[in-house]
Amino acid sequence: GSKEKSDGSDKVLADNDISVVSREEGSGTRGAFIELFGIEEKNNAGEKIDHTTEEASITNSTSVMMTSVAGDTYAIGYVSLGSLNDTVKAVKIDGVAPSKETIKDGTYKIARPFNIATKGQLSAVAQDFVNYIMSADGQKVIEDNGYISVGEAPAFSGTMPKGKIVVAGSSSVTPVMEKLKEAYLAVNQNANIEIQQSDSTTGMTSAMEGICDIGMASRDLKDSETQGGLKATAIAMDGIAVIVNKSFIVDDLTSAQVKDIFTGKVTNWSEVIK
Amino acid sequence: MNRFKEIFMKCIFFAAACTSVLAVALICIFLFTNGIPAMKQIGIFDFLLGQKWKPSNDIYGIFPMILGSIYVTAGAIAIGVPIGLLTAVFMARFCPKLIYRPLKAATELLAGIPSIVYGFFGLVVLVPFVRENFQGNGSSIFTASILLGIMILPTIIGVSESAIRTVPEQYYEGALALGATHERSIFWVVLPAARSGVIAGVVLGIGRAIGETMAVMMVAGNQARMPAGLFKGVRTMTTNIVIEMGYAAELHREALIATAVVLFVFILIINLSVSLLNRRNLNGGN
Amino acid sequence: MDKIKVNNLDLYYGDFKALKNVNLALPEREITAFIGPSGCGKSTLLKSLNRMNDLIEGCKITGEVLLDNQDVYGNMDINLLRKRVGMVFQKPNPFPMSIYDNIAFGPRTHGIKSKSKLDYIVEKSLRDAAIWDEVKDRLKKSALGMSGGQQQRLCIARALAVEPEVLLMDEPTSALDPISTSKIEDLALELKKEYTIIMVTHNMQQAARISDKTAFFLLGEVIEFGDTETLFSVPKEKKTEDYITGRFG
Amino acid sequence: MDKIKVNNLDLYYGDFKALKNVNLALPEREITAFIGPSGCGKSTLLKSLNRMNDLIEGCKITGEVLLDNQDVYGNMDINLLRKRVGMVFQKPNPFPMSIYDNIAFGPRTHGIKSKSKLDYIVEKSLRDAAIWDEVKDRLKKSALGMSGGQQQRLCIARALAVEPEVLLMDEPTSALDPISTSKIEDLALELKKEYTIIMVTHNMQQAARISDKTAFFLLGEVIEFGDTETLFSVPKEKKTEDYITGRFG
Amino acid sequence: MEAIRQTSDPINKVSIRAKVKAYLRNPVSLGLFLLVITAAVITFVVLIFLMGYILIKGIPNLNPGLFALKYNTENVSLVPALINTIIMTFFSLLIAAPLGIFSAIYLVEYAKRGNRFVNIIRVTAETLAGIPSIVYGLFGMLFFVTALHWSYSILAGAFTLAIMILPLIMRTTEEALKSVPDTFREGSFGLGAGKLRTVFVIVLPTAVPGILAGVILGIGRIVGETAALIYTAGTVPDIPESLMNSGRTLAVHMYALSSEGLYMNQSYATAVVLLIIVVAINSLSGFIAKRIAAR
Ligand SMILES: Nc1ncnc2c1ncn2[C@@H]1O[C@H](COP(=O)(O)OP(=O)(O)OP(=O)(O)O)[C@@H](O)[C@H]1O
Ligand SMILES: Nc1ncnc2c1ncn2[C@@H]1O[C@H](COP(=O)(O)OP(=O)(O)OP(=O)(O)O)[C@@H](O)[C@H]1O
Ligand SMILES: [Mg+2]
Ligand SMILES: [Mg+2]
Ligand SMILES: O=P([O-])([O-])[O-]
Repeated sequence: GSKEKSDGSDKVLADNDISVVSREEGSGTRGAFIELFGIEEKNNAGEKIDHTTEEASITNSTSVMMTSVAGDTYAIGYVSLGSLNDTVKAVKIDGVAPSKETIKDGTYKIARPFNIATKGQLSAVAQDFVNYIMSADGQKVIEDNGYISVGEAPAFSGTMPKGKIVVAGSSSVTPVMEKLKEAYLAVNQNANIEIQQSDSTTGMTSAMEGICDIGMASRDLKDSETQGGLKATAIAMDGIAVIVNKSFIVDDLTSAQVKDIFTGKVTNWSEVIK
Repeated sequence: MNRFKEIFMKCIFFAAACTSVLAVALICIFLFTNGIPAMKQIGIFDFLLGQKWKPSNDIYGIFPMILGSIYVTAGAIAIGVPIGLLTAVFMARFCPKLIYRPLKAATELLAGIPSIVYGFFGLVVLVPFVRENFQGNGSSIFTASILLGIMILPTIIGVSESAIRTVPEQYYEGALALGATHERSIFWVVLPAARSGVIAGVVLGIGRAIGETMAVMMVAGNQARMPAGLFKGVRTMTTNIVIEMGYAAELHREALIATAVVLFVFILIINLSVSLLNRRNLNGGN
Repeated sequence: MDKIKVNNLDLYYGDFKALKNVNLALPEREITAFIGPSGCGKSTLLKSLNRMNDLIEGCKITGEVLLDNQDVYGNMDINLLRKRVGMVFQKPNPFPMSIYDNIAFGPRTHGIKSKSKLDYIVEKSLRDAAIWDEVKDRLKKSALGMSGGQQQRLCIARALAVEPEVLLMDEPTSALDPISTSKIEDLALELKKEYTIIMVTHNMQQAARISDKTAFFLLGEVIEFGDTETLFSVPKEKKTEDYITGRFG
Repeated sequence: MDKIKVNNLDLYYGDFKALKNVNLALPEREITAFIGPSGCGKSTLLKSLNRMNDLIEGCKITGEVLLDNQDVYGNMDINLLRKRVGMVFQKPNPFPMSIYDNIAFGPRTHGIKSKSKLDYIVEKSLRDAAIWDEVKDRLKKSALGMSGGQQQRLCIARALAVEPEVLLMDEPTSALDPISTSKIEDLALELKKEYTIIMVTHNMQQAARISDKTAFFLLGEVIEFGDTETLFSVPKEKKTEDYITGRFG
Repeated sequence: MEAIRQTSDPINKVSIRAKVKAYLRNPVSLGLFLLVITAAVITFVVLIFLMGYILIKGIPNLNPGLFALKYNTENVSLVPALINTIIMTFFSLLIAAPLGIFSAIYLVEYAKRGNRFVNIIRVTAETLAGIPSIVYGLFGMLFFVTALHWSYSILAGAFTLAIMILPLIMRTTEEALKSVPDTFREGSFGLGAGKLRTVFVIVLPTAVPGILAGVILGIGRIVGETAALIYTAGTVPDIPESLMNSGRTLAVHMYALSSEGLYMNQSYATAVVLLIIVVAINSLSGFIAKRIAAR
């Protein structure tokens, strides 16, 4: 159900081409988005086909996504819930607004995991840090920053080991990892944590090559990466919000409408807002 | 002793010259060892001429991106080269002394602004401008060309200006004494005399245009389909690499590096033709 | 009639006064020679006549220069002035282009486009400057590959190609052998039938040989100006006499 | 004794043969003049004597040049050769630095560091080149701001500052006034007591005045070489006679 | 008479009216003049726009927290990044400038003109200049970080950037050297100076302005670079203890702040500081170059 208004100005406003903005192929955000909205479908041969419209503008950065939508009245896109701010407007999907609560209780379905990947035996301090992340304390930090914790866990009881940990990878995971780092350093001053923000693939490669202790990925691991000896752990869930321009009339879309928009089945807002 | 120093330093200079060759060689090896196998696996023709790029389905055709690079680069050249050259001429031979220092500092500053700043500038200023005054949603070949054209200005201005400045004053005086105007003396005598340096500046500028990504990425739309018009989005080879490298793995990643190989060859061809053209011109003049 | 008149001309390079109250009347269709020791301001005065000094930072001129009684520093189009008052520099300065293009540059500047006309002008100018035979087979080659003397003659040819009314020559034969020199001198004598020529020279014999009037400069001042014959035979000033008899300094 | 011997020298610029089988023996402590029309190869031969032609792409030399019976193109250190055989160019070419540094460049190159020694050399060289008085107050100013003649004398001073054994001068006085010229000529006569001087000139009077030997060039060939007096009074060759009497060409 | 001359104005001043008249007589020149002016105006309007954009977005967001000594997610201080930028610029130039200048010296002064080798180097250098920086980044990561075991470090970043700007410095220096008149070289050789002395004392000082143009462009690329550094120098927002430690430059800092859209305002503020730094580094190098040339 889209918002209906009687006066004609909205009709005029609606009679414009939709500027669809999407993420790049391979992006964790896009992967989750197309899967959960059914934009990705299996064909007869059983291969998954991504039906995102070719006309969609592509960006590989959350901030560009938000700036694009914030600057274009007729744009629509999607971002990680943790990054959402008031420059854009998150629409309700099937009447449910995205939030930690709605995701947790399962009414808002669009979410994906944040992973960390490790290879072999971790150093004492790295293991301690991972333990902290997975503990109630760590998960609280995650919740405090707009992400969704992964289940209940006992409180942290650290051994305060000494040493340096290098964490590298996904830029989506980095902000929350920085918060985790600061919280952990508050309980264990002996540790020294270095966070390298790049991208999921570099994080996984670095972990495999031994350049870092912990890799961060906002997507699932590829076969070659698990074969490379990496073990993935989901540390948080991240909701995905569908966003439109703040001044635009739409507040609410059905998942079918989102699918139609992103597959290019409808290209004009007037077809959405009847 | 002196002789030894001479020979020693000559070796140092030679070694330095070889370093750049070495750097090129290393980068080539890196590119080719990673890229060529992927090209083979995909099939050279499918790769170069394929019109579809769907990594999630293992379809890797970069023809749209090749065209995209050509269009955007051509657009950037069409905008940046004339403006850059003319500005260089202005800086070297027209600029009042009083405003020269600030202007010079400003163009040099232009060179140090990070691409992302250009990118956001493009996104916040240019894209809406194009959307409202032309057509489409603003992210387009046209917008990318303008932004890139701006970004290559410092290179072209900086190198060309110093080339123009080094032309001996006597050429200019000689032309003036024949009754030529300031402009004619500069454009018909001084500028041709500075040709080699000016071409170097333009080539480096073009290099910058081809190699630039961050900013283009923000305003070009990046649709991996055949270019559909001046005011439609487009994806270049460089943006293709940057945009997907972060999540790519396996064949996808290699295909991106293979894109870099194609880019490399692409630039090589441009540079070779410029240098051939340059040589032909020189021979004509001699 | 006087083609060029210089009245009360002072010229400063910054604080340095390079010309001091110069007054000269240069007759039409005659050759005037400027002589004087190095650094006395001959080139400077020459350049003031077609305003080439305008290019020099900090150069200040006061006084008056008249060409055909028109104020050169007044309302006159500066480019037209320089077309009318051509110049050959002390150091040969061919453009870094082909010999042909060097000569054709001037005519092209002044609007001549026809190939045949240009060909004609190029050949005539080169012949007049006594260099045609040496370069006729390599007109399309770069002018920078020529010997010093050849370059100088090329520059003379280039100046002739725009058909000026006045020709300023700054030691045009200093780099030339006697034969080319005498060819240039003959040319000057030939040209003076139609043109006014002003020539800086260090060669007193040359001044005596071809000029009608001579001006003798010293430290920025015109010490003596008059008929060449008189000046060389019965100089009025002691300084002039000392200079031309080589007893100077 | 012969300071420099040139045997069977051929020189090509690419395909163009600029010197043809040149044979000369230039005596020590004498002044040899090279005369000949423009483009005949005088500068070219001069440059071959201290290997300045090495810099020119496509220049090929066959034959032999001996300095004190040592092969110049053999094992000799080229920089030492050029220190021993100094050169003043046809076009003055001061470096873009101060007058002082221009002169001091050579001595510094050859290891003189003491300030007082350099001061002494600079002053002496400038005095010898008859330019000291004009520049003594602006030694720290750029050399590029000088008049043509001043620049040329500066270059002569610069060459003298390294105290060469042989001094090659390519029309050193072509840009000079008679007074500076005669000073340079006097200098040359003075220097020849200790140095060997080879001078290209277009001024036949000059050649007659100061040189002991004269070589006459035509189209890359030495037409006649001998005592200056003999060559100017009773030339052996018809061509020489034609040239020196001005009947040539 | 004397008095009149004393007071008379200089006559060699060209009045605007005379200029306009002259232009009207030469339409081609007028056209060219207008083109040049238009281009210059476009360039500077764009510049003002850009700078205005940065300043307007950035200045309101400047706050003391940004200048705290240590970075944390609350203050997102840019001080460490600023120091890293200076370190990175210094070391990249330290590697690239001598290499680039020496290569150019070899190409112009030593190699025979028209030599194959020279042409190969020139074309490859220009080709390198067109390689996207992410490829340099990946290469640097593979070579310096992984193969040489330097890990993410300032050193790996500096070397990667050095390779990246090498072509720029090399080509501009080459052109600058080529434009030094041969008469200077001849004069020097004629005095018995060796090649080395000629190059260092006569040729290089004359070429300084041209070389400086290249170096300044190089500085611009170093300061503005992100992609190549993310994969080599890493993104640690602290002051490194040694060259073997990771550290982010201001541009990387901006990228990191902006990429998830969490700290856009601080990112713009950082851009303002970056502008100032670029001006400072450029003036400093101009100053140094002047000193070298004057020597
Ligand atoms: N651009 C300039 N700036 C400052 N001083 C100058 C400039 N040009 C010439 N001078 C000085 O003005 C004086 C006159 O110079 P000018 O070139 O007219 O001499 P000249 O008589 O032509 O000498 P020469 O015969 O050596 O060419 C000289 O002392 C010279 O140093
Ligand atoms: N670098 C060069 N490349 C090709 N040809 C050259 C070169 N230098 C000189 N020549 C040619 O060689 C011939 C001799 O030149 P050179 O400079 O020795 O003449 P010159 O006798 O010194 O004449 P001038 O008295 O005019 O200086 C000329 O025909 C000239 O064109
Ligand atoms: Mg003069
Ligand atoms: Mg000569
Ligand atoms: O797709 P990302 O959100 O991990 O950048």
